[in-house]
Amino acid sequence: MATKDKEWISIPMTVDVPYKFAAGEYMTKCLTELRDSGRIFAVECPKCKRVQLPPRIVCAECHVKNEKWVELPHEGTLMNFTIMYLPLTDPTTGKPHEPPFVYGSVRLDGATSVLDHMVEVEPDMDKVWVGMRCRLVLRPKEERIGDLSDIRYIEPLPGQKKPQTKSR
Amino acid sequence: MKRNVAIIGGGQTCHAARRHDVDQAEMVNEAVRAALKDARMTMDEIDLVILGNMEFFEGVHLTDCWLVHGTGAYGKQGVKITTGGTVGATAVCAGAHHVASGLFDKVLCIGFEKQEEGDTGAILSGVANPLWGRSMAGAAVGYFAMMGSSYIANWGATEEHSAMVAVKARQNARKNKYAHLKLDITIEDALNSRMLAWPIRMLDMCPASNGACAMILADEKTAKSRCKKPVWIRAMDTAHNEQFELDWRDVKTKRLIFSRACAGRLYRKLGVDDPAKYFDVFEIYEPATWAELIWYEDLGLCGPGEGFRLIEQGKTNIDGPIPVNPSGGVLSTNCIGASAMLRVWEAALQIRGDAGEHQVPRDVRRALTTAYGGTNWTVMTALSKTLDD
Amino acid sequence: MTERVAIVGVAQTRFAPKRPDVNYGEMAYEAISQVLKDTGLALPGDIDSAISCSHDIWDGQTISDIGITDVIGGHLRAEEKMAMDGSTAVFYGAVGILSGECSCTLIMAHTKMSQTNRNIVNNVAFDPIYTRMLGFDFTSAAALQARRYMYKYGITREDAARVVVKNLANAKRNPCASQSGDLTVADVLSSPAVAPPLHKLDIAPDTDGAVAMILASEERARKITDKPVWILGVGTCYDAHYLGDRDLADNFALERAAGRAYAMAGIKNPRRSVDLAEVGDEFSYQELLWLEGLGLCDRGEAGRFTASGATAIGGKLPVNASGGLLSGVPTNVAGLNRVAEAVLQLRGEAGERQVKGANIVVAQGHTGFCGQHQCVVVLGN
Amino acid sequence: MENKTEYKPFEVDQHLTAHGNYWAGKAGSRFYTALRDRKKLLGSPCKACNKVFWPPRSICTFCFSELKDVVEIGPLGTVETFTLVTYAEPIHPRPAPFIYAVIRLDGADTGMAHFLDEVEFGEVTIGMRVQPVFAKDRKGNILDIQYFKPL
Repeated sequence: MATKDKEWISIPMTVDVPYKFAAGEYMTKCLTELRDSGRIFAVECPKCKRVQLPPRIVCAECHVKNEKWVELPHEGTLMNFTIMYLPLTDPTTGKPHEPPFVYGSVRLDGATSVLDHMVEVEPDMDKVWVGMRCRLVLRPKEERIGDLSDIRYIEPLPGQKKPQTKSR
Repeated sequence: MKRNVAIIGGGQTCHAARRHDVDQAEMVNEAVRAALKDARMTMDEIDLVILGNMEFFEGVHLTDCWLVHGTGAYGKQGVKITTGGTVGATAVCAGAHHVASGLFDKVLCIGFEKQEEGDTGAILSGVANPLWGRSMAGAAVGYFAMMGSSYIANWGATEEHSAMVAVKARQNARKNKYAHLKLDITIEDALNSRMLAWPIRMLDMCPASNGACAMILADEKTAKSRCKKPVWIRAMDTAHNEQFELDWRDVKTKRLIFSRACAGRLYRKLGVDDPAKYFDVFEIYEPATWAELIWYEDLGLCGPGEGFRLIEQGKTNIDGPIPVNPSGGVLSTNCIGASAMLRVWEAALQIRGDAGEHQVPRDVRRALTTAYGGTNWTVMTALSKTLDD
Repeated sequence: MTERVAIVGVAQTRFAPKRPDVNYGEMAYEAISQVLKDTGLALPGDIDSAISCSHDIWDGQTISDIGITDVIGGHLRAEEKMAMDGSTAVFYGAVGILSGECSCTLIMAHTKMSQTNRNIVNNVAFDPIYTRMLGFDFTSAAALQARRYMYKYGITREDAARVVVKNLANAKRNPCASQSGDLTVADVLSSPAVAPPLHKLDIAPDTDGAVAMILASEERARKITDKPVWILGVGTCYDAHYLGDRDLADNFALERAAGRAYAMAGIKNPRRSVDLAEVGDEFSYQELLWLEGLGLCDRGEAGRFTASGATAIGGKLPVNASGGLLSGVPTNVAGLNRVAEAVLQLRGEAGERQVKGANIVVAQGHTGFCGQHQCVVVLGN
Repeated sequence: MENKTEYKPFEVDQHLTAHGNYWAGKAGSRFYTALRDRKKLLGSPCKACNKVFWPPRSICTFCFSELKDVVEIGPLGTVETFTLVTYAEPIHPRPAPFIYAVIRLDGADTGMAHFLDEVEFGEVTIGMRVQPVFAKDRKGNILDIQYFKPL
């Protein structure tokens, strides 16, 4: 280990690599529709019928090509959540999301997959629960760029109360 | 496997948050020399070198080509493997394949990470798909948080149970001279540590460590003639998991998930009915406390929803009936590229009876190790003291 | 080898300067689905392990095999990634089958060079303490190697240019090639200087593409195909890292890797045994240098050997009948494609670029600048 | 596909930016402190190989011996190979065109890759004798040598 009289030299260096990522056939439709029409498209496996979001070329379980598109509604059910106490920085914008905030996992009606996103609700365990009905809130069309962040957040449907029995 | 494969030596660095005194090659070399010394072998005798490391974590491309002086690979055959957090175990698995193939008799496997040199935050955000989730990245702790919250909601465990895991890991680490976080903490300390994402607190997570591990694998003839205490690799299995689906976070999922699929196959290969009885010690890859409880269940050490009872009853303590991570585990030391190899090496030390202060107080004949990485992948390795075990 | 390992199927995507229509997983699936179709094998079930070759930094994703788990059949099964040239996946795939742990392995290498900047990516392969800050990349390093090789052995730019002329003419016969043409030595010499002695046409272009391949044990292979291609020998070797650590004109690592592969294949005199070589001509002079390292001609003789026409299709020892990397094959995919081309030749399926009487083919791939890690695969039918 | 709409391939520009900090270690720290503080160049002698290596290292690449000593090498050296970089990249610390060379310092058996300047590219030859030009403000990295120039 280091001795006191010895100076250890370090060399700071930044690696900055530019990319132009191609979304590919499936994500191109998904992101273009999200941006232009605000519609959410998933794919359904011809074999196991799992409705997969984001859409992808192959059902990993069946190893068959996905060819059927399914439009998903903007409403769904909160399947899981956490209260984040760490600032979450969007690396594509550099803007932080100030903690604490609720971060959750929603299953849009008809989907097999879940979608993780911010939940626009007070970070209070009594105000959020598994099974809560919610909906996606999109950015206005002119602000959308074709990214998951075009969904601004998930918000609870109005008029719900946390069930008294312990949520599952 | 066509030939039996034994671990005939190994070594590791003293893992730490800071290693300003060494460059990457010097750090790797410490582990390599320790392994050679342990195996009473010189570098000249090694036929092939396998390096496991995540290139992006230190911001170095083709690490294996740079570090040839540290690894001793110059002039030798060799390959580099990168499979995320599992890579250390994958390197051992690849090493076993090379020996079993009959083409190589003595193979050096190395795993390392010098996390302080890289930009862990930037690199972890790069794990997310660039078009689906990278803009939200930084939420990796959110994955484990949701795993924990699912565990609490479904099984009725409390934060105290995860705190027990946090304490066990760090107290075990105090007995392991190579471990990074040797903390004399209590359950209260764990429960009072900073909340990161409910229910994950600071002490529920693994640290960022610098360190290396190296192991030498050999065929049966070499092992028996050269090594007093060879440890045999009896079975290996790998299961990856699809890119976008997160079923594994839901403890009640009915779908077959990576960990259960992998354990099921491994047990079938060995004819294991009751893993808690079959194996004498477990070294598992638990990046977060809740993951350890879920491993208990996925490995079949107890029934679904009973994992937290095992820790509550002290069954997985060093001196318990099902010792898990006597080394202190990943919660105490996480040099990513080495972490999964450290599980295998620590299990081998237990079988040899060479684990020192953290030696399990019983005759250890069989051990099981797991790895964890990527979008929920694992590599499992089963070791034994003799070929009859 | 007491047991034999066969290659039972290969598939290549079309190689193109840019594939904006697919992400890397979809591009990989083009090759994977084709090789499954050709062999009649299915995922899951028929394949028991998968190996991919790519690099996080090229893919722009940390742990980038995440993006191919689904398409390569890795869900709940084994998938191992080698961050090296694709030739090493053949080496490791063969080892896995010989170990008895696998009987049928799917191998795939992919890279989209168009999505980033090769010089920035490759700069990160230089050690961060002594060299990286100076701004080196693989082209400037290769230029240092080229000049040293030319100086030491009297090789000329014309000698290297003949490699380009030959390979781009061969590429006209290869429907997968990204570029081809009827060039003259003068065209190559007068192309813009990039890092002298390397000019634009001396350098393999940026290319997108993927190659997939299936390896099987002898027992499985017999059931899958009546045209198995056998892996007769494999060998690898690491060289030193720092540019000044070795005489860049020397072939230490390749000579060792080739010696190991030939010994395993039982080849005593490669010049007599080898019918065709597919080598990693990432830069024109490298085809010459590697030919010498493979023992296919004397040190310093590769220029004259090429000028004599010996390495043309129909020559004494055709080299890169496919057009090689100079016709456009992505980095990392390069070595796997050398093996794939060897397989097509040995099966007699190389179409217009078929070399008559090809029974033993040597394929060479390298990782890192100036060939730091070398891998040699000897194949036969 | 049910929906036959043709979509223009969707592409996104992103960067992966990672700020690293590399520790030079035992051999490297000695090299850089000597370069920064005393403008001296050090190499590692290997007794088993009977050679002196640049860059200095703690392990002999060629025979795996542990190397603990350092010796002064250079500052004069000989060009072993060279090239002219004609293109510009953000990774370059100086504007193109510039010359790279591998220079074997006197007393060393391996070469140092660095810049060559104060000479026309057409005049550079293998075997040319060169000397380092040290930076005035030295920070403990390889750019403490600005470049080499002909004697």
